Amino acid sequence: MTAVTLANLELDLEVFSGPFDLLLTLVLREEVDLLELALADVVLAYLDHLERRGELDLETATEFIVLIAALLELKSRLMLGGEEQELLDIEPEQAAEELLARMLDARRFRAAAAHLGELLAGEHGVRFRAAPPPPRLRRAIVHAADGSHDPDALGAAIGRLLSMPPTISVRHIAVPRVSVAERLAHLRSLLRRGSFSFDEAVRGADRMTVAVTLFALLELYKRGEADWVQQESFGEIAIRGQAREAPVEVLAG
Amino acid sequence: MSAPEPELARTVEALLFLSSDPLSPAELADAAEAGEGAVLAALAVLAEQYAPGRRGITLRELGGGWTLASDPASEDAARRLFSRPRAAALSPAQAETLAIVAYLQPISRPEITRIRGVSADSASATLLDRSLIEEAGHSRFGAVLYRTTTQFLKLFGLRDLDELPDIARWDPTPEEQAELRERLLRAGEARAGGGP
Amino acid sequence: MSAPEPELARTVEALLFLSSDPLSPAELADAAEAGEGAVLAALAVLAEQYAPGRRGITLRELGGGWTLASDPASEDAARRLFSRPRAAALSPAQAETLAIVAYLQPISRPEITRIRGVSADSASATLLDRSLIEEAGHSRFGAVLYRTTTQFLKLFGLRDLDELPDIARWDPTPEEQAELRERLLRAGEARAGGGP
Repeated sequence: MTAVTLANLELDLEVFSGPFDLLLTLVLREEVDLLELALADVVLAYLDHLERRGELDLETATEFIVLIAALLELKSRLMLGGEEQELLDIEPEQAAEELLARMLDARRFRAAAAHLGELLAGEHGVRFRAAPPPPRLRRAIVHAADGSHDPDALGAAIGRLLSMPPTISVRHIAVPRVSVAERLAHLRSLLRRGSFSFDEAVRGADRMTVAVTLFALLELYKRGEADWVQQESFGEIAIRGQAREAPVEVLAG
Repeated sequence: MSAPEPELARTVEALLFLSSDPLSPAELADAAEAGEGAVLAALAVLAEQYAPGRRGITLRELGGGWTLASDPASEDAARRLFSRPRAAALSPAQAETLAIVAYLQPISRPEITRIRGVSADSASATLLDRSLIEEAGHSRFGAVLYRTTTQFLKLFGLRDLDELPDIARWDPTPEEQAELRERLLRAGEARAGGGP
Repeated sequence: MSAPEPELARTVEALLFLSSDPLSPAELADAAEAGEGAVLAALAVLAEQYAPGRRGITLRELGGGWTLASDPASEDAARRLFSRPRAAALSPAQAETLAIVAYLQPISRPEITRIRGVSADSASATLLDRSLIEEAGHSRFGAVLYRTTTQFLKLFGLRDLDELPDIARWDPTPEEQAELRERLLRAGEARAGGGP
């Protein structure tokens, strides 16, 4: 059973040694500080464990990945939170519910994927004709479609193909075309007019500008000039001004 | 449904033969300059003639329309002739990504990644390349959205997306859920109390 | 000629349906693992079923081979079907492949594959089929080279290739000086190699 396998994953980390299940529980009860925990070491320990067992149990591996991803997300939220209570205050039950929701989603779609696999296998041997229409009919198609394609689609495709994988694109940061200072000024001018959503702040902006704007927002938060609320993942981020005296430290990322 | 017109059945058959995409009764009616009722009657006649096991070709309702397909019984001969397998099976990552898109479309790649817990980049690139999914605009954060294609419905033998079973069908029972929840909260305690 | 075998007639019918080119009795016999006499008997049965005027599809003998074709009587309907405006014409894979050929022509298929990071075979076959690209000789390593066609220019409303849009608008790193081909190859290889 998967539970046994994951529970048996023995960890020997700087801030914790014991089985994975225990670590999970302690994290959920806030008895081990997630911020102190090097999740990369947990992953390495898991990989060692797999190597020792000499076989890859996909069920367990998937479960592990889902759990570690959930821990990572909780951790990044804690790191961004900075200030003590508001965001840090995730009840153990709530955290457990989140992890549970993740695991259920993962299970559902794994089952749905298996179902799709069966459907595809059931269609084995069914082939479709892929012959082009006879030339005289093809001419009719051609005639109807002159000028119907947008050349910009080709330029955009080249743009996509020119993009380097993320690791190499660090160069973008070295040669920023958008400065944090500039985005700070932009956000402050919006703040002077009241509250606004992140969408409004980056309307029509390219991806780089969106990223830099987010940095600028974090900076404003750190300085106590702005606060934000996001009700749900991928939901709208509402930003409002905040009158506070002492600047709050943000943990180094 | 109107009485079958042999002439129209022949025209519909020719159109189905020529088109590589499934054709809806409305599209057939437009092209044949006939009423949709008459087209449905013609399709019923053809469905009878192409009933499974009668010919080397079958008539199927797939991907929102009607299409002709080979009878699976001829697969061995087809593989020898074309030396190309029909369609490669999906890897587990591809199948999972496809299932997520099929059930939650339109959905962005970051959301797929969030559900899977691992990157979906390479799986979604392969699915795009095999025309099983396609782009469907952008989310408000600029992420590309994906949806499934007619090709997906065709290859998986589905008339439309409604034919996919309710996702709740695979939910664990309330007891199993309670047990999982319990495990998440109590694993440590059980461990501490229960020996090695 | 042997006595007709219904099973074999169905297999032959399926093979003729799937193949876009005429098939000779010898090819059919090989694929169906049957004798040529039996295949000829099966073809005779099919010729009877597909006699002109009986169906929307006809069986024709062309240059020593057999092929299925749509009945000429349905030609007007077929023309109406194909001349309706088609939405979402190019898949992302096809758009990428076409863009690579348009901007870098002449270019070989292996190079297209290196830039895309995935095989471009099916996309380039479709583009060839739709007369958007064509062969343009061979590279010095013997690979087929591709270029775009006049048809391509017409479809995209371009007078000539100089009218292709300036890619600077979509360039993630416009400050980069290297030649476009070299940059695309580098990016493609980085993607294919995967990150750390």
